Amino acid sequence: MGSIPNIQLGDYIVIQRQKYTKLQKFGSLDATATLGKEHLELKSLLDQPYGSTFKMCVKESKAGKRGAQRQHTLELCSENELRSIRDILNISSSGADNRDISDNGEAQALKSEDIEQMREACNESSKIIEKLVENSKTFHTRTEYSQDKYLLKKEKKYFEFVQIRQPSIRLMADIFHRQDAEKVMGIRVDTLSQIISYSSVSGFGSYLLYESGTNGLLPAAMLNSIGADTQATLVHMHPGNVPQKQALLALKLPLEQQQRCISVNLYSVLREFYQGDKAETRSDATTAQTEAETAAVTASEENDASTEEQSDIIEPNTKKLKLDESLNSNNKSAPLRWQLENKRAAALMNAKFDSLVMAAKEHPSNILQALLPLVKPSRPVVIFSTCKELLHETYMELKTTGKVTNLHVTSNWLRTYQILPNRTHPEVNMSGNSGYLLTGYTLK
Amino acid sequence: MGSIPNIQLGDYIVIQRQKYTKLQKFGSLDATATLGKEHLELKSLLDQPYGSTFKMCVKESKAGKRGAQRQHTLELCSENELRSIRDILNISSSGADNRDISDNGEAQALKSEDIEQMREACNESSKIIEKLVENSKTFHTRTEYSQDKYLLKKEKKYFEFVQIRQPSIRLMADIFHRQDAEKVMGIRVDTLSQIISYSSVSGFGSYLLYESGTNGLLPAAMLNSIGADTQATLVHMHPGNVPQKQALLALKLPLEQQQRCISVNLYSVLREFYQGDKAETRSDATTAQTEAETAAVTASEENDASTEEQSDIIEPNTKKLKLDESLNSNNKSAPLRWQLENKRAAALMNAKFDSLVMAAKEHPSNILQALLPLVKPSRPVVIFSTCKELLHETYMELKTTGKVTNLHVTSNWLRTYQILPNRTHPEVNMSGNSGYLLTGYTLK
Amino acid sequence: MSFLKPKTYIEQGDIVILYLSVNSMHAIEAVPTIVNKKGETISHIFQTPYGSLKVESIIGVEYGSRVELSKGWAHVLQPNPEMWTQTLPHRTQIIYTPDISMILHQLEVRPGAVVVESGTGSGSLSHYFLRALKPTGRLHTFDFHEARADQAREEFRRHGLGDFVTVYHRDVCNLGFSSELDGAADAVFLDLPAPDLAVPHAFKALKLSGGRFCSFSPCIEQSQRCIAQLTKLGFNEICSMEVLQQESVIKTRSLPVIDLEFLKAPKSAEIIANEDNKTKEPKELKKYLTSSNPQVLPGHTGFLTFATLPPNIPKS
Amino acid sequence: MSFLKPKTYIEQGDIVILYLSVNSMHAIEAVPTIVNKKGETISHIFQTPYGSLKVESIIGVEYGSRVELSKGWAHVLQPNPEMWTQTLPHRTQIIYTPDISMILHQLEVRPGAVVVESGTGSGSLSHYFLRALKPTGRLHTFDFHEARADQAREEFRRHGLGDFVTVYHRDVCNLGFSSELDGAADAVFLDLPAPDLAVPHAFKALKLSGGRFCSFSPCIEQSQRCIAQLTKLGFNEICSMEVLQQESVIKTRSLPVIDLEFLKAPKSAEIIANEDNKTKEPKELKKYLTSSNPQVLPGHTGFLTFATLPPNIPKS
Repeated sequence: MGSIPNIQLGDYIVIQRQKYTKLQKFGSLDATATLGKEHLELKSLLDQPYGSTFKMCVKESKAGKRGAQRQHTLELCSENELRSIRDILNISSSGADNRDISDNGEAQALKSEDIEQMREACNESSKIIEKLVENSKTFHTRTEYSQDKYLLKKEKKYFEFVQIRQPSIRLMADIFHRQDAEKVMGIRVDTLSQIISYSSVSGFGSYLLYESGTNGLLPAAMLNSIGADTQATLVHMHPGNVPQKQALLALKLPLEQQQRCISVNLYSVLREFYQGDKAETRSDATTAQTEAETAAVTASEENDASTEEQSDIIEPNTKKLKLDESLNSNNKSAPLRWQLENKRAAALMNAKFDSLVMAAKEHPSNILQALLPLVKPSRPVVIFSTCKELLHETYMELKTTGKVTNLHVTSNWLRTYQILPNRTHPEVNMSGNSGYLLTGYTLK
Repeated sequence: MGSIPNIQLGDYIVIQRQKYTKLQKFGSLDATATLGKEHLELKSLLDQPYGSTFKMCVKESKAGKRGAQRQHTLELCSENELRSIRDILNISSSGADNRDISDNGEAQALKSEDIEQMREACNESSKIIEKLVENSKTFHTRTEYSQDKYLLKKEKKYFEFVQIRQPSIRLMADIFHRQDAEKVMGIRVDTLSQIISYSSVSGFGSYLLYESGTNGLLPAAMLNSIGADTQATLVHMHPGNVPQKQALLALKLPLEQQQRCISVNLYSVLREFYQGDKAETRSDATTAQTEAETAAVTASEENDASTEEQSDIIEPNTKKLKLDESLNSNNKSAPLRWQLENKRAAALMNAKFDSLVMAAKEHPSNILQALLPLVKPSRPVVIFSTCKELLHETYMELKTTGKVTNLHVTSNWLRTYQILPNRTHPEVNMSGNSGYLLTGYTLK
Repeated sequence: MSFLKPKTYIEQGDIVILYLSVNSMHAIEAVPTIVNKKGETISHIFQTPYGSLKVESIIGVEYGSRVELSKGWAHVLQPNPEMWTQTLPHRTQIIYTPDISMILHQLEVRPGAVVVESGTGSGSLSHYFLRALKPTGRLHTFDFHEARADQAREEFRRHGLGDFVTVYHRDVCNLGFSSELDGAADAVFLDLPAPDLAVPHAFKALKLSGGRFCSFSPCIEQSQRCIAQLTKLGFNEICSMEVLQQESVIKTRSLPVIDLEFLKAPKSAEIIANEDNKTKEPKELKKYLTSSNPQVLPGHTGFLTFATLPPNIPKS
Repeated sequence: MSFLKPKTYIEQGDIVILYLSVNSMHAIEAVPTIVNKKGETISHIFQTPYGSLKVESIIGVEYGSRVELSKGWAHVLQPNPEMWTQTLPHRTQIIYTPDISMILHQLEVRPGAVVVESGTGSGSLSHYFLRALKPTGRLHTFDFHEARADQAREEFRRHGLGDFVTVYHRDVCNLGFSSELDGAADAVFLDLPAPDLAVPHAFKALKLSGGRFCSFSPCIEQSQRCIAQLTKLGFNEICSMEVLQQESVIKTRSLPVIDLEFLKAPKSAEIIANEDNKTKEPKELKKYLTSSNPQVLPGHTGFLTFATLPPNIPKS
């Protein structure tokens, strides 16, 4: 923390344009990113510090079905260009209300073709906005509020700067939830933050996570809280073929920290844990197709990430290991990587965990029954579900057994505010679902 | 509307002291009202206009188990006395923050005995507050915010004015919900207001209500919306012995309006409706103990109002009618009042209703099945329940039958705000349950 | 005329709600012909995603009936203020049923009440006021936008509500409500960018016997200034609130339940043989009746500020 | 020492949570004797509604165990910041887990982070910061109230957290954070009556490579002034929010289901005869697993305002 790292090949980067953010892999110098109709060539990012702002410069424009598709290069920005659009335009005269405005669609004197032409000709978006303002018959008679709404609408369309930021849990939680909340099981920022709190995950201890698919966000958030150069470990169980790891990889954590996250298939590791060498003997003795693969293929139905994404998110050193594995697997006696990971996980399972976090698409009850005995007494249990009815049943079951105390089922309201002079109010729309958390502490 | 009526014997009145309000019957000149430890003699209210403020004057003080029980007379207030406590005290100097205050319980130099003595001696509460302020070591070093909290606490204890107001649906909905939400089935003000909207109840039409006990609030609110000197009618079905009518009586509506609310027992009126003369013949033919009474007695288990309250809330003209009835019942052939009401209701049931409102403690499903055929097509159905699980089932049933369209299940957040200079924020506590509404429109 | 009272059959000139689905409702006028842009009188045909409706065919039909469209069907419902707020032509931002219900309740509007409203806007709230106060009360509604006032007046007439309402074109912040209304109102409602400017006029319009006041504002600063003005003029029972309605999304969901017990025992050779074919890990689906919030909820509509003008406050 | 890391057995000097029920948890110090008000050393006995606990008896016991009280039993749990916020001695208003969790997330606190906090208050939030940043980060926490600062410093030491925190007694609004902290912080948190006065000091304390800022304020005007100041100094990503946690009350309820069908048919003489004895209207009870909100919910705790100081903003 402190010094600003430079953007490197292989990094995941966050591209920010106005308030829009996107996670992107900077895989090669030829890589491009797509923002709506704009394609950005990323090569000029190389070795620039994170946090830098770049100007999108039109390189070519192809007619597409729905308007022009534009290719852009990116150019590191000067300080001057960073000043806000409002400063440049210096708008001041506002009408007191909107009484004289009739909304007949003729308020803007510029035709859309004109605007599009301007768009091609001008290299500074602020100029375009200035022209639009000049040509709007109603702009100066509108109230400041409408002016702002108007500017915002225009800015959004024409603003052409992007900032490149280093991925963090905070930025990724926002991006994932906004782009497709289902891919992170609907875990909203407030809920994610509370999972971290209630699970007590920190730089000391051994933690157990079961999740059926959050694009890597949940293991990444826990490993982030475990920290670099600490002793803590995370066993990350998943039902799928390959663990979803995008968020984990995007964090670019030190190798020693990455290795303290042990990702294992739920079925496979439980068999390892219950049956140990027996299981292995059997699997050695029978077909070379391992049970883990069988389990993985079936369970992967649960897995939302597409195959393409999955191949994308395999980290370089994993690839290398895979290669090693396939070499090894010719040499039939050496254990495969997943077997080694299962053994590491089983050792931690035998020593028991300092907390259990579950985010299951399945009914949590049976999974909890299998994992709860692996948790030490006086330790937190945190179960997330989007379906409160399932948590209610699980709550009642736990209450009956008496193995977990201080049981609570909670959800949240997250209300964001617009705070502007004379225009302060809660945002007009709010997210409806935080998901639900069932929390408690194990007893001896 | 317009001229201010005077307080009369037999009226229900709303007594307001600071922000506390209470519904009280002014049944006789000897009537007293109890506010905490204070007993107020009401006789001086007679013939004073509603909205007047009265001073509580200590008449005698009896030692009780938990401090003194005080008897007060009420004295009509002068304009001067009405000025706010803050104006009188004119407090201005505030500390910037609370840094120098240590909360060791010794900030108030006056002992509680002193305060109690003062309370007996002084006849103006503002004097007491003034003394308390003088003797508080920390008061002037506290921030304005704490000062307000302090004053509020003191004011609450010592303020001695009461205002007498005329009961309205708005005031009663507040009182009932605050005092015992269960007695109005947890129907909160926002939900009550929406029941009125969604049911379309107004000065035209014929309305059907089933409720299993809201102290009369729901029929009163509907009859209030039906209005005086209109044509509309309300059939009010209840499962109990006697309908809960307190709120209805408190409104003191004109007789013609009161008579357009026909309160009938659910079982008894349905039998009348289905079987008509047959039922009657039978009941005539068998024992004199009528089936309505049987039904009523059993169903009254649902009825929360105590017997005492019930006798209290029987309106004078009902009592007279009861007398007539008992005279009539000697003369075996004349129908009883409840039989006449059943016949009036059955006639309206045959003509069908312009909307149906239900607020049931029972599962709404079977009751809805019995009442839905009594509603015309293209008319609203509004079902209230505190238990959303019941409404979900009912929703699914209605969706399956296709008899009701535009189905919605809704609930509300009601957030109140403190808006004060530099101290604006939502209130720290909010009511958790609005209850749930299932709404839709009947189809042909 | 379909807003006056409950009615059974569709008459010519009625506004009718054509109900296609929860998200598709349309207010149409039950007239056999309309005049097109070229000034020609043509048959009134209403287009829907389920095909067209010859509007003439619904005249005389019972409300609540199913009507056939060329590629499907719909229901015809009698409009009321709730459906009207969902289908009316928006001339301004409008207020919706949850806020409106609270406004009517807090303003204690009932038949016979005299209500003053500013601005009229799209007439969404006005329709509610009119339902609540007719047939014996009166609504006085003001808008500073002349075209809007004219449109509203015409609309109320066509809806059968003209007898209970007066529509004014007037800038009430500067000019106040007309002096004929001094001391005439039981309740005053403001939806204005600067409600504080109109509070003294509301004060004058309310009856000497007192009355209720409401202001609806999107921003907290408007409420703050409004309350300062109300306090100054002696209003009491001042309180501000928000009402946020949440819909429950109810559905039956099939959710996976997995079994892990079998992992405790070694597989028998038999099972292993089967597994090589296509056995899956044990998993079943169980049905649940579930409810959840929609993805996006209304987070804010406006602050409702209510106040009481006590009786006998001297007005000058 | 029980806050440093997960541990298995209660050692002398540990803070232990005596868990009686959801609404009754107590933090007690596992020491065999205490000094009473008269200065005498006496056996440490803790009184509960279920009888007394001889505290000496729990030393050496495994966390999570059940312990016997003279008239019942309880469980002993290892404390963590969540339990601590529910049991700590309140010296000030405190912030609770839902807000705190959002603060930690938005401030991106993780092991190694350097965090500046003002005021320390009762140390509720400080315990969370310390859990998140130890063992490689550092918390600098400020309070203008000397006794509170001293108490907090002593508490952190006894909790085994002394190595990761510096507690300052200082009025940061007027004096700023000490100059040794210039450019040292990854994140700054303010819970002050006038946060805008401390924003310039937060600006100085944050690293040149940028950092995150949070202010917690009960009133909207504090947030408004804070944001004005943040904007002036070049902070971006400014956003304000509230987090309100709702608990679900889950229980099995028996609800009445009534039958009305029987009313359609005349009673047979037989049934009538029975009824005269004691037959009731048909009614059965059905069990439902229900959830509801508690009667009273937290309606407001405070406004959380977050902002980013971008990298390389010149500091003077």
